[in-house]
Amino acid sequence: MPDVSGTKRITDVGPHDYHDFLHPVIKNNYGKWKYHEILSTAHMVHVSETGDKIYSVRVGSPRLVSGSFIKDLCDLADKYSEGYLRFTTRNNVEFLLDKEDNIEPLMNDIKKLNLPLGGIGNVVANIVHTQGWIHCHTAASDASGVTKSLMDDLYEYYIDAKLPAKVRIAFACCLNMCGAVHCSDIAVLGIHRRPPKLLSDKIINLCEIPSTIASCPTNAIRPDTYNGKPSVKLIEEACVFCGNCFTVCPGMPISDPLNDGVSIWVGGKVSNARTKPSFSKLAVSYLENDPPRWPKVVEAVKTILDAYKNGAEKGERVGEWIERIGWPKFFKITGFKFTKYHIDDFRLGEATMNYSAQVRQ
Amino acid sequence: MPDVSGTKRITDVGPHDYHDFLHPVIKNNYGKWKYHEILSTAHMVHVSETGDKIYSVRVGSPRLVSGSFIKDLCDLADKYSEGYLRFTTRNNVEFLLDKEDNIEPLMNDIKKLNLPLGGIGNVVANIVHTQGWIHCHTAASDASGVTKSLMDDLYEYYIDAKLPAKVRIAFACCLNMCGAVHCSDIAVLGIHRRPPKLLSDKIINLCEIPSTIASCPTNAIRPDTYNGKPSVKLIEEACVFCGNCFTVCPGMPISDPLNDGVSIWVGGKVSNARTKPSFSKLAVSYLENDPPRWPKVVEAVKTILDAYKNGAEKGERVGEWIERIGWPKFFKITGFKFTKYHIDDFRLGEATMNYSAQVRQ
Amino acid sequence: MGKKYETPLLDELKKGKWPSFVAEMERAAETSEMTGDLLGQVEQSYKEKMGHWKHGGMVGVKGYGSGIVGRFSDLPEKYPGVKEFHTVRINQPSGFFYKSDSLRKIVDIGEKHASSLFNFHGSTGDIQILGVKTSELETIFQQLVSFGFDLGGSGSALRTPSCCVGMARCEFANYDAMHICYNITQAFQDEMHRPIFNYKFKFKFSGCGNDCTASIARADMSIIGTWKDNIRIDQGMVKEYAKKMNLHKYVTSKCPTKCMNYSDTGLEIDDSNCSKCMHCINVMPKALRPGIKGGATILLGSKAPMVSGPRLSMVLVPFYDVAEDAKNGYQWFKDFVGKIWEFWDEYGVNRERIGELIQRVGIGNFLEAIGLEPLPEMVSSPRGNPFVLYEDYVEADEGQGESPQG
Amino acid sequence: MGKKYETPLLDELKKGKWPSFVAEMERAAETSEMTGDLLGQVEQSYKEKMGHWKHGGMVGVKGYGSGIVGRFSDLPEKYPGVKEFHTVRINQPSGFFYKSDSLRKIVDIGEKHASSLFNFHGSTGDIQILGVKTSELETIFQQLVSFGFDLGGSGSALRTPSCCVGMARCEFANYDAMHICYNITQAFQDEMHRPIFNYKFKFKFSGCGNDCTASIARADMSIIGTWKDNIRIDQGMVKEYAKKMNLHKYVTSKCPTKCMNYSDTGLEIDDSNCSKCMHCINVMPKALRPGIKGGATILLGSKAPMVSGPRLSMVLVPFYDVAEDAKNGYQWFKDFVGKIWEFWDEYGVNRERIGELIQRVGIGNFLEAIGLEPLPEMVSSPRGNPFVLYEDYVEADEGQGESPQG
Ligand code: SRM
Ligand code: SRM
Ligand code: SRM
Ligand code: SRM
Ligand code: SF4
Ligand code: SF4
Ligand code: SF4
Ligand code: SF4
Ligand code: SF4
Ligand code: SF4
Ligand code: SF4
Ligand code: SF4
Repeated sequence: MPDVSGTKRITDVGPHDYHDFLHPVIKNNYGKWKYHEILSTAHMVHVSETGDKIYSVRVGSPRLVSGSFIKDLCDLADKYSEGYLRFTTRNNVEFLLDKEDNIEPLMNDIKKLNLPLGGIGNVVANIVHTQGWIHCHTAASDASGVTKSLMDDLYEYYIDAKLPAKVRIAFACCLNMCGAVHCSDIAVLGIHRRPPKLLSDKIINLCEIPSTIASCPTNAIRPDTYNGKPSVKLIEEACVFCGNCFTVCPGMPISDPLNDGVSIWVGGKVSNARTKPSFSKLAVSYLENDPPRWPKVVEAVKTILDAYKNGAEKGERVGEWIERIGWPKFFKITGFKFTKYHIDDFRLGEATMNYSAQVRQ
Repeated sequence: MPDVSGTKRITDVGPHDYHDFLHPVIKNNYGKWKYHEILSTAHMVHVSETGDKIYSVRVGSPRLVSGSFIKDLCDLADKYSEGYLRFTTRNNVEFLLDKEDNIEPLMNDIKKLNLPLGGIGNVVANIVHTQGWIHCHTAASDASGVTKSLMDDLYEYYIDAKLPAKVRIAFACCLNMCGAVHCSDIAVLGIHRRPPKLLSDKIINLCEIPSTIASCPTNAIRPDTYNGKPSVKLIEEACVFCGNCFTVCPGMPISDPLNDGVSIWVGGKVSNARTKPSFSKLAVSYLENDPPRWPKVVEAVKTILDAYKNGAEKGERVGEWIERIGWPKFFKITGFKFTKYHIDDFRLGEATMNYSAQVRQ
Repeated sequence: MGKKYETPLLDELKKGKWPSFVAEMERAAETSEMTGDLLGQVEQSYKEKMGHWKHGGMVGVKGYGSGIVGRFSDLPEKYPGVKEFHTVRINQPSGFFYKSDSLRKIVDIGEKHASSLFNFHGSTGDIQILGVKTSELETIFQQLVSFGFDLGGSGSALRTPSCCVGMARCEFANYDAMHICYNITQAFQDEMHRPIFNYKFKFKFSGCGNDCTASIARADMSIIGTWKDNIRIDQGMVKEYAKKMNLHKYVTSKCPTKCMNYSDTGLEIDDSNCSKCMHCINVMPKALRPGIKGGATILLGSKAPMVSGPRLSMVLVPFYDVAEDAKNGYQWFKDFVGKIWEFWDEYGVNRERIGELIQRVGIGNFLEAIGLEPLPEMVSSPRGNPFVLYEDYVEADEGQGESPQG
Repeated sequence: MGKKYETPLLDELKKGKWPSFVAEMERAAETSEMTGDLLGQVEQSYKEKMGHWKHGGMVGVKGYGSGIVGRFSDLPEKYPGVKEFHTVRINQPSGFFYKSDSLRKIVDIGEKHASSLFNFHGSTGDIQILGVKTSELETIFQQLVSFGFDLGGSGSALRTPSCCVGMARCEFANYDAMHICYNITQAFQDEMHRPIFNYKFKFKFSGCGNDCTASIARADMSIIGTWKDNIRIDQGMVKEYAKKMNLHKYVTSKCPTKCMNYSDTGLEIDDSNCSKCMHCINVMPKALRPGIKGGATILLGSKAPMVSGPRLSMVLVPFYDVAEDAKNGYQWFKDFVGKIWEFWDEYGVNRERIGELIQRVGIGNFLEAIGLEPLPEMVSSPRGNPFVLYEDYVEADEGQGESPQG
């Protein structure tokens, strides 16, 4: 327990107690909620066993925001929800109101701030993304830029519920996948495609050789010596460009503007509803970085979304839809090329082959 | 092409041309069959687009038979089906009749021979089995004995269609699995449970050391020397008792009466109907050999069959039924113990874990 | 010849309703002394709970490296009749069809020159004559050939191909499984009789997805019937079935692709989404039939567990137009198999089945080597991990620029 | 402070309807010169298509090994404001709930002592203040603590736990996710702030199978709500839903265990077969509710792809009675986690996540070590290969008998 007497530097107080941040209606009805109703893509009501109601108004955010942005939100909260608000796990903002009458004025004020109202129900949810060139050293692409380009184009899908089910898009700027890219309906992933450089002077001085060797998923890094000191060599043909060696060893930079770019993944999900959680699967193996607006990435995502919108049945997530129509048809209608890169040859890859004569002809 | 002129020893004539063995009705309606109707578990009719009909009368066989047995069949074929008959892929006998009137007399004669009439439709199909102690050197159990004990007990299920769907049982006397044990509704598998002995004198003289080492699925066999000659040593803790080393090297016998026995597997299937083909899964990890009638094995199979019969819906194969009710319930209703042996820790084992919160409580 | 040994344990297996192999052995023992000794040895196995056969042993007939499985007792003094007790594997006719005269001839051979014991059939498909002495092999072989039978496969060779009853007696057959099986077996006599492969190789031909030869589980190459066009529907008969059963519960809701719909207006199938699983046709064989543009899916790689675990075959060629190729003596198929065997020959190691090899070298590389395009039909889903081995990258004029990370 | 650099590329990203991070950076640049330089560096990245941050760098506040992510520009001369541009991770409150006064205080800190740029929130859950110089760290930390906020995790430590909105605003919550998340975070402050693990360890708490924290994909331990008793059905409301939609098509036929049946007499559920997937409840929230005996399933091991491919969490404890354990300060849970960490500590290697370790040593061994019974709930199906490592065998009095194979 931290010593808070003042004689000692205070540490380990832990997160702020959330009870201080709960709207009175929420406090009183904690654990008693009975049902909810989605009133629009921007607001819903939760009704308690006690009859109490709480309205949530949802607003989109770019996540990377200025202090002024947060203060704008605080002003609105003070005006309409007694200062109470929350963020969602996908970085939307939610105002929590007990007075139905406050909803419209709040929404009007939000519109004045040019913030998007939406994100509830069968929409393209806010994109979960990462740092990119803004802040991370291993980024193969920018995060905020791709996200912004996508959301500008998918705006109508955020504010209106036009889709068969909710579509979760995620972006990660490298294979570390700080966004939940590996289990998203649609995912955009920054990738390298050229083996790391070996800066041997750095390697021998800055890198722990055994960890560097162990960091490689394909065992492409082998022990070697350089100037009489332990170093590493690279089997280039085995490198899958993951960048993990660079994470461990600054002497192996992998960024390369000519070859970096993104790949696109589809059909993952996290929820246990109906079908089990599943990984996103490779759709487009490479698209070059074309900042500032990554038009090819936007087009590819749009292609998937359009095909999904036209083809899926109500309630079907992207992956469920593809499983129903079959992957061959998915590639056919999107026009994406199926290549040998799409065949999983890693660890459990064997488990993904078609071991059946169930084939659409 | 073989030289059949007589000046040279005739070889490579290949299998007998099947055309010589086709009933005239079959010849005339080859590829023209329109539908079939199952008339009883022992006979069915196939109707051609031409209106022709062929009746098949099915008879069970132990597969390991005497010449007299086959001659009995020939006599019946001569009497009722112009000499034409066939065997099925599961070793049943089928008489092919064009005259409906011949069916009853044929069946009566079959009954006189004490042969079982049945095997068509939702029955326990004839057990596919292997050689066992009758003829194979690596057998961990007998094949014909277990099969006979089972079929005696399951007789009613062969002659009557009492099950939700067809149940295919297979037996293999060792992990080579010469029966299709790995994809059967219920499978009985002969197993060893003690590491092979190392008869070093034999090993150095009779065995090719690299193949012996390569034969081990778990890398338990390591190079060694014995009397100055290349030999092998064994990491006993890594041995999974597969016997593959013995197949390659006579110096590593693995049979051990005290520890040999069988394991029981369920829920595999081969057909692509509805669900994809799938492996049989471990149900009972070990039952000792108790010849001549293996009562515990019979009981365990009976337990599965009873549970299946009571629980499955019409048309559900064993594996489909278990998937619907869940494996926890399968273990509960059968009383079989789920142990760590049931958790797959081999090659693609990771792919079989429950990566979801879908859990029956 | 009477009973040579007391066999109290085996005698127990003469009881019960299912035909008894012990009774069969005793019947065989009437014409073969060898089988009398077999009874004795097996009784001893039952007592001791272990087998009494020695490890392997190479035997064969002249010019053949396969077709015979050598077997020697480890108690030859005690049971001299089973000192040598080999198996002769005889290539069965397509579809396991016989006429009694041929069968009698085979039986005669087994009775005169062997133990009078047979397997109808072995798991791979052969007729097996059990209990043959080395000295009898050539005689048996000569006699078999004389009436048009030949040995099957064994060892590191092509194994006896087999097929389902197919078009001979099954309305579901999408291609002529018996014909191609016969043709291919004839074409590959050398590969079957003279083991030069890394290990065994099996073909099994099934006329439809029901896969009555279990090919997908136990053939290195599984050829399974399918069709390209629409399921033929007799709506009148569908209505008849609907009177007797809940079509929704037992038919449409079990369709793996959910491409069927049954309503008052009849049964509708979105054939473009049908994966030819056979289920609906199985349940209503009088109402539904596969399309008329039949062919087969070719799958590769299934096998028993050794060494790296059991395998099922995986899709390699989604649609093979068998009838078209038949016009040309199945030349495409033979060339295709040839390419695969070449690859196996070049890259496989001793005792490595084709399925294991492909997994070891990577499917992409295998496809490239045999000249097949990667297709989504080959996978149940594309890769889920990002470790992609992109094969080439762009190089700038590197002398000029800065190194990326400076 | 005006615009320091021309940023034509970034300017493009001020267009469009979605709120622009570039606009936000410009707003932040109004109060922070650092952010002006950030705009310049990022514009250069956009031009060159690559980042300009150096590799890593250790920085932190006294007594803490984590909570700060060090970041240094590789163009410090050109953009001096981003020479040091660290991130302070602040542990968010359970459920991401705030009152405006606290938020304003956090914003003040970021505006006065950093770049005025924030992430609300980071992927793990923290509030992130971006652009902090080493010299400002202690001040920021002291101020945060003064109003009851603390740093989150980073490095080889427990990472900031997070949870869904749960009982605070969701009728589906089966246990009090916010409470246990808070309690556990408080209890493990030391593990979070002083990295002594092999690698990172994450907890995520979701109140039901919808898993709104995506815990099954990105938490080493995923705690997902479930229930033991029956789904509560309001048959009247079910009928209402039935008027508006095809319950068969959209509800019962999508139930993964097919344990529902809807007919004129109402909706029936075989709850013993229900796997608590949430689907039916999601679709008819006014008619169906989870049971009242709530709790959680505990799953283990998910993570991003490095090194052996992406992982989802797998079931370890089918039912954890959270409410019962809450009475005792979650002592069972803490002990349980302790056992897992002990095992990880003993057997794990550097940079090995728990999921990878378990797979490496074998699940059976792991279960034995932490004292859990193997359960069929843990697997989607039992093993399909016969390579079973039976752990002991019977030994006869071997001096006496013959060796088995003579
Ligand atoms: C606010 C939030 C929880 C929080 O603590 O912040 C939340 C809130 C609700 N979720 Fe969620 N979910 C939230 C993230 C998630 C996530 C996580 C994610 O997206 O990263 C998932 C898993 C996603 C996945 O499967 O890939 C998630 C899967 C669901 C599902 C299952 C959907 C499905 O059919 O697969 C439901 C049920 C439904 O929508 O019918 C659900 C239902 C709900 C309900 C209706 C629950 C309720 O009764 O209050 C809430 C409103 C739904 C809506 O937004 O349409 N929530 N929900 C999160 C809002 C994120 C956002 O701003 O968009
Ligand atoms: C005669 C035989 C083919 C042959 O060339 O010998 C055969 C014949 C028929 N099979 Fe088969 N199947 C035969 C072995 C198989 C096998 C292989 C095996 O068992 O080792 C399978 C795959 C088994 C598996 O999935 O594990 C097989 C899976 C089927 C199925 C799919 C069943 C399912 O729902 O999964 C059908 C369709 C059906 O029964 O509705 C089928 C249907 C049929 C039909 C109805 C086809 C027809 O129209 O003629 C035939 C009679 C069925 C019956 O016996 O009830 N046949 N059938 C084989 C008889 C074996 C026996 O003596 O018992
Ligand atoms: C006779 C037969 C079993 C039977 O009772 O029917 C049989 C018997 C033997 N098999 Fe088999 N296999 C027989 C079909 C199979 C099948 C099933 C099939 O072909 O459809 C399989 C599983 C499918 C496969 O090929 O993987 C099979 C997988 C094996 C294996 C494991 C191969 C592998 O790659 O894992 C071995 C081990 C080996 O090759 O060394 C094996 C080895 C053997 C040997 C040769 C063991 C030996 O080294 O002596 C057995 C000779 C026994 C004997 O006493 O004659 N047998 N064997 C079957 C052949 C009869 C025939 O020609 O018709
Ligand atoms: C800030 C954040 C991304 C974001 O924009 O939100 C982030 C940023 C970094 N992550 Fe992450 N990770 C962040 C959440 C995640 C998540 C998602 C999650 O926690 O739910 C994951 C996937 C789940 C997982 O843990 O596996 C994630 C998987 C990784 C990995 C891969 C770990 C692995 O075992 O495969 C690394 C590599 C490493 O640890 O060296 C990594 C490493 C990094 C580093 C520290 C890279 C580095 O060495 O500098 C990044 C620092 C970037 C920066 O500029 O600050 N980050 N990282 C997230 C943390 C904010 C927060 O505390 O709230
Ligand atoms: S995904 Fe990679 S580049 Fe992006 S923030 Fe995470 S570690 Fe950095
Ligand atoms: S980038 Fe990845 S695959 Fe390539 S050498 Fe480095 S660690 Fe290995
Ligand atoms: S399963 Fe094993 S013991 Fe039985 S016949 Fe085949 S190789 Fe011999
Ligand atoms: S029995 Fe199998 S696992 Fe054991 S040593 Fe021999 S080959 Fe290896
Ligand atoms: S596989 Fe198909 S075609 Fe062949 S016998 Fe079976 S059902 Fe008929
Ligand atoms: S054959 Fe199978 S996939 Fe095709 S319609 Fe019938 S049930 Fe559906
Ligand atoms: S996980 Fe379940 S309890 Fe938590 S917010 Fe989502 S729906 Fe509600
Ligand atoms: S919660 Fe899921 S499994 Fe349970 S009844 Fe509803 S749909 Fe079926």
